[in-house]
Amino acid sequence: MKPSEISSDVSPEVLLRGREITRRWGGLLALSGVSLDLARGSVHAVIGTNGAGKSTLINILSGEIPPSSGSVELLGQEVTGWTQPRRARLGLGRSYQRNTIYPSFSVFENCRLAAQAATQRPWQWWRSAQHCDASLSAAHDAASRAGLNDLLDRPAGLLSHGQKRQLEIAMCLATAPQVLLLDEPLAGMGAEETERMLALLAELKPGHAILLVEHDMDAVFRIAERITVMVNGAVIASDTPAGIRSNPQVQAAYLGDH
Amino acid sequence: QAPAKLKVGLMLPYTGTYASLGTAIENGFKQYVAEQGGKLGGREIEFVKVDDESDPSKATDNVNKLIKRDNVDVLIGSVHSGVAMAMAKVAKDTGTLLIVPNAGADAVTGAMCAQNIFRSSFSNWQPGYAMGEVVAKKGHKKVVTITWKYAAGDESVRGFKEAFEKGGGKVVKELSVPFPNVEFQALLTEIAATRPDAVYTFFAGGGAVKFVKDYAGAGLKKSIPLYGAGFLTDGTLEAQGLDADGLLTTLHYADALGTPRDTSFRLAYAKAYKQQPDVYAVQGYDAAQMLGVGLAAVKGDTSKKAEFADALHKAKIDSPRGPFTISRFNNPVQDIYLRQVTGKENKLVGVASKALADPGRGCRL
Amino acid sequence: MRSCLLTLPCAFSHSRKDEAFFMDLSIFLIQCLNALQYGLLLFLVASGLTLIFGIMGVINLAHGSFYMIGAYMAYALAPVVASTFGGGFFATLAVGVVLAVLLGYVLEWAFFSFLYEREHLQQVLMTYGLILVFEELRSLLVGDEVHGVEVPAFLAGTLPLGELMTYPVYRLFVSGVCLVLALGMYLVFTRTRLGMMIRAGSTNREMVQSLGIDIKFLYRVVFAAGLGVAVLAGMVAAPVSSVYPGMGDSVLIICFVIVVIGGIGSIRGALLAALLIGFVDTFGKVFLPQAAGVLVYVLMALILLWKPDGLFKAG
Amino acid sequence: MNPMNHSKTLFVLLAFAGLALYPLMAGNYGIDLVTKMMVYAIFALSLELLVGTTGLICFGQAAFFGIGAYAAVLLPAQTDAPSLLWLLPACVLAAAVYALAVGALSLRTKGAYFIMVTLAFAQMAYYVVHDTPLGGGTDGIYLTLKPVLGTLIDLDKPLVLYGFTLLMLAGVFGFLALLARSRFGRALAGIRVNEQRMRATGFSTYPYKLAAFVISGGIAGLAGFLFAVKDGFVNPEMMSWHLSGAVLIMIILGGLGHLRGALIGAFAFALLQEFFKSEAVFGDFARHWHLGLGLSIIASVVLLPRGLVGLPGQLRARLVGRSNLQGARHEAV
Amino acid sequence: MKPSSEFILEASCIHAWYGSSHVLHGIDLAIGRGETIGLLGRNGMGKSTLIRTLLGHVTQRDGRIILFGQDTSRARPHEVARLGVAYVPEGRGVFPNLSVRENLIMAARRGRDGRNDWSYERVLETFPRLKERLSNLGAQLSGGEQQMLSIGRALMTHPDLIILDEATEGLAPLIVLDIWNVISAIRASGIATLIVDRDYRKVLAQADRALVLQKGQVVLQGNADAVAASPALADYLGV
Ligand SMILES: Nc1ncnc2c1ncn2[C@@H]1O[C@H](COP(=O)(O)OP(=O)(O)OP(=O)(O)O)[C@@H](O)[C@H]1O
Ligand SMILES: Nc1ncnc2c1ncn2[C@@H]1O[C@H](COP(=O)(O)OP(=O)(O)OP(=O)(O)O)[C@@H](O)[C@H]1O
Ligand SMILES: [Mg+2]
Ligand SMILES: [Mg+2]
Repeated sequence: MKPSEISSDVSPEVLLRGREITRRWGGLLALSGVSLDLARGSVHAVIGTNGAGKSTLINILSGEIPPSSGSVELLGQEVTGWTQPRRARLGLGRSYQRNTIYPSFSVFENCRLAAQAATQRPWQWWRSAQHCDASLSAAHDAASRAGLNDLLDRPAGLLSHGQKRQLEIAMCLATAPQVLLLDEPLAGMGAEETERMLALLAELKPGHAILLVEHDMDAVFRIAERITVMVNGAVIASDTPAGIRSNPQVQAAYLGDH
Repeated sequence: QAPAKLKVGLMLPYTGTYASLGTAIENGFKQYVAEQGGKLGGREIEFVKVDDESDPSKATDNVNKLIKRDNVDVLIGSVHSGVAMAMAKVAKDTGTLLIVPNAGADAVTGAMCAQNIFRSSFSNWQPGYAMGEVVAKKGHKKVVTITWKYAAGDESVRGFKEAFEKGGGKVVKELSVPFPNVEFQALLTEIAATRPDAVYTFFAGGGAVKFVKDYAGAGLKKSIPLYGAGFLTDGTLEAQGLDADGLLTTLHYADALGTPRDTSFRLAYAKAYKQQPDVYAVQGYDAAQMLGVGLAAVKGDTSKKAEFADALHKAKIDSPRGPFTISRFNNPVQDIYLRQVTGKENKLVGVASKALADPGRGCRL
Repeated sequence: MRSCLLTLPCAFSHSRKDEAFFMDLSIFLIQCLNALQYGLLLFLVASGLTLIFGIMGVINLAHGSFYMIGAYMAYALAPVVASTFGGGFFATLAVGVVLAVLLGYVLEWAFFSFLYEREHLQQVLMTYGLILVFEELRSLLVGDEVHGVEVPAFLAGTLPLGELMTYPVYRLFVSGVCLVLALGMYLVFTRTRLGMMIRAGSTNREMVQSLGIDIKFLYRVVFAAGLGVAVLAGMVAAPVSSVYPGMGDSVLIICFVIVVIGGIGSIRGALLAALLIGFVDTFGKVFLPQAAGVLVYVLMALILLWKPDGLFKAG
Repeated sequence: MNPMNHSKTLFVLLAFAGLALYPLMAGNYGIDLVTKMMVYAIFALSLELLVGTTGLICFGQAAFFGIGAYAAVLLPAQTDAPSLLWLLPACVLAAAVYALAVGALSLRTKGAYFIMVTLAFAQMAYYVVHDTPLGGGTDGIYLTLKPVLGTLIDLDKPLVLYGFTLLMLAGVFGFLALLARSRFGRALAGIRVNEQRMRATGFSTYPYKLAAFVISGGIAGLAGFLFAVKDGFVNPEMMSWHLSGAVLIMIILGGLGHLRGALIGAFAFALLQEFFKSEAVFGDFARHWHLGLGLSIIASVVLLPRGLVGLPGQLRARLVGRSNLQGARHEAV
Repeated sequence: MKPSSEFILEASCIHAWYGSSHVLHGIDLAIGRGETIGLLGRNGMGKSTLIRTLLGHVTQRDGRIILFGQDTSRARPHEVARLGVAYVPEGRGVFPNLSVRENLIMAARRGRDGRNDWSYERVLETFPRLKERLSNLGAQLSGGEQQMLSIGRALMTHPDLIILDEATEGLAPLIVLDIWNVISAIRASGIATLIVDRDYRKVLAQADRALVLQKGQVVLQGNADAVAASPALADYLGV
């Protein structure tokens, strides 16, 4: 199959599927019965008011926290009971809304360590990690895609906020996931980096399934195939960008005059 | 020419809980040496000191420091039983002469005994056993014992039980507190609930102070007499205050024995060190005496172990506590006194057990 | 006693055992009182650590030394205060606490103020050094003997308890002090803005400063207060515990156990943990004497495996 | 490789060369002392793997040390000198097995809670030997016959023991150095810095931490074994929290995050004690050696923010000018 | 240029270092009373560093800072804040172990002129989402909720100058709109603002004046309209 055929397929391959996901925090219903499908070759944006439960959704899909009820299916397998690392190894990558990097490591080591997840071999205690070419090249690749080529030796903790955001994405890419869950990847990035990131997403789109949580509506409308809108833990609409833009309910609850 | 100096290694606690005991032992030892003009067995004495911190896990190193680095001829130490056990082991292996000036672990002159290991103090068994006889004679039938859960306490209680049950009594309950916990209230209540005729106890230092105070505070002192091994009230009376008044304890020493020997010792000690001597000072003093007796017999040659031991077995040590001999297991055969606390002093009441010798269980000599 | 406690109803069916039962019941109640009182005492001893470690986040191994300093102050200050101010138990307490606060202020300035930005374990090293120094200074200044501290005359009485026993009034006084202290600390840290600032400072010093709060000064004051409380605990507990070398060392671990079981930073938690330990220790000594030493640790392991953040999460 | 790394390697090589040559010029006591320091260095290295590398602050390391030591005494029959061949692995294994159990449970907790749970398990081990007759109770027990290997290696001889301990130290150091560079070691470092991210990228961190815990326990057991063989005496105090604390102090003093730190820390701590206890220098004041030790530890915290290993870097920075501490604190890999 | 007395903040020749790296190279900046200044530049150009230097958080600094007529060149951060400066840092700086309510009231104070218009109630009205979460800990909030909290907390100190570093990060468009309205309102009430925001168009539309930073130096500055119209702007921002 050629890439072009994938994207034009009428029923695209679903890589990640969440069914009726519900999550409570004490009395608060952070997610109530949210379902969504992520298909290969598409960007699926999830937008919604602050505290709508978007990050919670990503946390549940990636296995960071368990759902109160509902199920998750990844690459055709039922993974609801799986741990986060196991899901990650199967091909799920995520970025965090709040920087989650290794501050005392160099930028390159941040990426390399992420890439190492694919080839762990912990029992090879006598071989230097630097001799694993697969993870080295994956790390280089991810860093340059995220625009960090000039900063490879800089300790990550000393980066500026925006640079950390770039690193956050680079680390997600370094694991070479098939499914990407990106929590506000553009937040904190400047105009230039935003453009670069959008180009990167477009480049990744074929062959990957991408869930994009973002408040930058220009970006979302430019890149997403499908948009789901959440308010207070519930999906109020799920449609094409055009459909969402004209949905009065969404405008009232979230978009304003956008 | 004069013979080379005799190096005496003092391995005693100078820091931590037992620091004051270590100092008293050293003072006593030095006093005797000074009385002899700085010489024992014709050899001038030189001291090397090591702080053993009362830590058995460092004990072997500390002994080795004295033996291998400082090449001492004689080892003196220590207070803590575990430390003394480690010292005994090294002494046994290397054949270095060891005199234990306090630690009461039965094994030092029992299972661990050796020709070159002596003790100038007591075995834990001794005061306990003596008190067992006393309590039995007083007609008490039901006794509860209470101590810290560690070897010294167990051994003391075992000695007490042996004599007391031989005398027709019964130890109805053996209570213990984890070492070094000092919260006794629960067990005092337990004692009150059991209503024994008497209580036998083994505590020392801060634990002894607290136990005596709590026992009085709980009102038990009025109704259930308390007996103890002597350390209960030794070096602790000032802190215990009135609560200790009237307590009966057994030990190989008492504060005002009134013998000329003791009086002159006490005077000299008080003059030299500006404080009153206690049983620890006596034990240090006697350790020096024992060394002196042995050295005199071998003319200062510490390698003649058999002669050294022989001389001690035959000798009568003229101690401030009263004369004592050395058993063939190298432990003092001594009178154990019954003392009563009056006015912050352990006053002599009588002899609880005359010339009491430790059975030296497990010793193959 | 054991069998009847475990099968309480049995006592009711056999009326001739009633007397024994009431005797047992009264002993049981006395043990509960002992446990309660011991728990409160433990809280008192740990209270300074609750401030310095629990709330400020400084790993303070020297807490035991502060407590020891307090106890020795109770012993050494009393005659001095008596001769200069005409004495009095409370005057001694006041003088001691003032001295302690001054000491704490200076200590923080000299030894801790630069540690907050460093690796946390450096605090371990620093406070370990302080333990050694304090213990040795104690030995140089006051000597190595064991001392007792008199209970003030107006608290010296005892109350009858059961048939044989009496209960020292002073112990009740100690419990009272503890309750007042616990309540005071709780209110300050949860209800006042000062408390909020202090808690905020343990997570983000830069932001606290950006809000116009002099965090350095604030932390110096809290540290001083923590030391003041530790010393107060030492002084109040001294007549009960007596005063001896190495006494700080013996309370250090149990204090950490209390703060951690309770949930770091929670005063309610620390109080509950102290009471729990009081009960486990008291009844452990009675019912499981062979294992009494280890019970506290078993309790801690169980609690933390059950609730990995302690009984009360901070907040 | 940059010159920094060369100087580090050089330092380690020189240190080991020095230790190998040391017996030529030392007397009996010196050999004993350095043997002890090397045992502590092994012990410190075991904790460094947990604290410095993995970020797991274990406050119960003495338990593994003690179990290794007690195993060395309790396992062999008292009639024949036991063979090193089985006794050593058995002691290491005993400690590692306990570490497995402790780790499996305590790794459920984090931070200060982890510290206290490891303490709790160590105290349990402590009370088992303290309150039961199993190991001779509080008085401890003796190792009467020292282990041998053939006729050549008889650990009863101080010089042989010295050589053997040095070999073990070098072996442990080499093993840990390789481990730190390996993917396993890098993963441990990642866990220390940000466990959440490790999990998100696909590392199951629990088995990694558990493995580190077991390895560390085993190495501590090795140190305990050597200690028991050296002293011929074990006592419950070997498992007390004081020792767990002391070894933690050693590695912090040396400088966390570097194997050299553990080595330097163990030696420095012991040497400082020796120095302040020495009557030759301090006369009668030597009995207050805690004061000197305490003051020098405080001074080291004030002056050496990164421990003793950081000293050369600090001096260099001082020479170069503007101090670069802020940057230097981050290990650029 | 206006006479200096009208400036509440005058900084000249500001340099800053992190360790040995020299991040700011002689920056001049002045803020007038009630003025809104935009600070633009790509990632890592020194915007936040400039702000942190002005606030006294960067200790290795050089240059002269006059704030409300006082020399704060070497002042400590809390002294600067006490003069009437509030700060909404990038990454929010919410106290994770304090509840929402505590976060808000812990540092609240009246303005230097006794103003008390940003009451607790008004903040909660502005950010109704916070009202529902009052007893939650800071750590339990969503990213946007934390951002609201941070802004609300800053307002409750009643500053004369408020510095917003990426204050709209992670906020929903409607809320962003609200924030910009709040900023307008603040400006109207005579409070000066220094804004860093990734939406440079919005910044330029709101601000009176703007500065563009490049590698620690000011490369473009002037009235917002002029900056917006400058052909070089696109270059400096990389768009
Ligand atoms: N640990 C927690 N305990 C209690 N409540 C929580 C916890 N974590 C999140 N919440 C609440 O759950 C709700 C959903 O949070 P979530 O982070 O998913 O929002 P979001 O959609 O990502 O919002 P934003 O766009 O602001 O990031 C919020 O109201 C938040 O306060
Ligand atoms: N603590 C630090 N130590 C060393 N260098 C630092 C530190 N913080 C930031 N830097 C470096 O200083 C430069 C300026 O950083 P700053 O945070 O001021 O950038 P910024 O303009 O705010 O960028 P952003 O838009 O990404 O937030 C960057 O190159 C960054 O890598
Ligand atoms: Mg979110
Ligand atoms: Mg910035």
